[in-house]
Amino acid sequence: MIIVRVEPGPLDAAAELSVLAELGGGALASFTGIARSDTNDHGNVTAIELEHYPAMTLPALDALVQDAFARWPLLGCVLVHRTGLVPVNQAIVVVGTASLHRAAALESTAFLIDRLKTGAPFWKKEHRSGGSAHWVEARSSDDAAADKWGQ
Amino acid sequence: MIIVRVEPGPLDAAAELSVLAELGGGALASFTGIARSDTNDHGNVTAIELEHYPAMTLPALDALVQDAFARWPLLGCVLVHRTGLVPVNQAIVVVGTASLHRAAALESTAFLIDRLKTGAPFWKKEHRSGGSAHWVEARSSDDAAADKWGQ
Amino acid sequence: MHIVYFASIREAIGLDGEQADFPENAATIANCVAHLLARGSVYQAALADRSKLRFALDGHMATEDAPISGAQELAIFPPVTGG
Amino acid sequence: MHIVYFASIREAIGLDGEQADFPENAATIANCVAHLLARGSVYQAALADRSKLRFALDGHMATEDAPISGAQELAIFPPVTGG
Repeated sequence: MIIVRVEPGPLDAAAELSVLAELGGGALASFTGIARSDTNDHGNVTAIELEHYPAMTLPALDALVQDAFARWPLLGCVLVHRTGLVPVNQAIVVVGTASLHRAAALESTAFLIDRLKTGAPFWKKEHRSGGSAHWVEARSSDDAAADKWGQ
Repeated sequence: MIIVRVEPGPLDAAAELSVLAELGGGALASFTGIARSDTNDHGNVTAIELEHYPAMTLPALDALVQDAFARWPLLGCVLVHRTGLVPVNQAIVVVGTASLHRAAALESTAFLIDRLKTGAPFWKKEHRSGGSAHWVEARSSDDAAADKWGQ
Repeated sequence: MHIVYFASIREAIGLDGEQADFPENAATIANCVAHLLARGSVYQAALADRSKLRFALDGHMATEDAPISGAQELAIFPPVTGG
Repeated sequence: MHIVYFASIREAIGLDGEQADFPENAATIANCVAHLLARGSVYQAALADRSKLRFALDGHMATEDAPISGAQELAIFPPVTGG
């Protein structure tokens, strides 16, 4: 069971992940990334805008999931990424896997989010309470996290 | 926010984890262990019975959570373990953490379930469709997974 | 000292727990186990595989060589299998 | 060849995408970028920091030295920041 989707509206993490519980696997792992409200000189973050490359996004996410299935014995995978304007405290991305083995579920979930961060065509723009908006800079720590999984 | 509980009744993983979404962290990770129905010469597993050591269980789980907070910058943790008879396809354990950082959430979740498997006083007995019941044997792979986190 | 048993060891001994008064020279968990083995075949069968015995003193995991000094409760059980 | 821009590069160039007919000797992504830079200050500003340019050919991530042979669409964008 593979669910890969781009979601323009609100994302209910628990509902997205619920399908994984019915696959007969003993181990479910998940990661949810949430738009958070940190503060700097430009004010609080009020929303994160997600731009993406529609012609590439689903193929890129699907390739990540296929790679995870090739590396671990998985029974299912859910990978849903929000697009457009995401108010703070709402989910941006939900990743989950089901397996007979807990290490497979935990590791594949970490793999998918690490690789998504550097390999899927999404770009974040922070909207601040002062009215300004700023593109989020990529972090070298994300490259390091993605690289640790090898080829 | 720390929730550590032993639950004699059905365990709703999504409901248990929902509190983690409201802590202002950008990263939530979780693991859910489910009673699964494998088959051998004694028939299908119909339920897993969880025995525990009441005087020790909560202190042991709480010590694991404190250890996780000492190792990673966490905003919250949920650790709920079922006791008694768990029919197949129901959750046995739910672990979740919230952090500003995804590596902290993912690693602490893996740490907690790895250490729980070898350090918390629970014992599983499989009930089979043939009417027999068998204590589950500990696995050396669980010791190895717990040991990889060091002291 | 109070002794409690769990899982397969509880079933093999046929008791959830019992009061045991070990002599003063029973200084470690291993000494206590030796006294239990001296009680006969039920204990000998239940505690036969020493590599599969685990212990806790007053709710803290302990190894066979741990001193029991002052502990109120000794727990004897097989390797845990929760999660 | 169709070119598409995303995020800060899209905003700096002021276009979502455009049709570009590069000469036959523009064999790699780097050659195409050189032709875009030759168009003047808007492109030079948008594409100034080469270390922060990323590319895709027909929806697959590619590096600057990749041959464009036959590709329909070149995408130019900053490092991705999803998830």
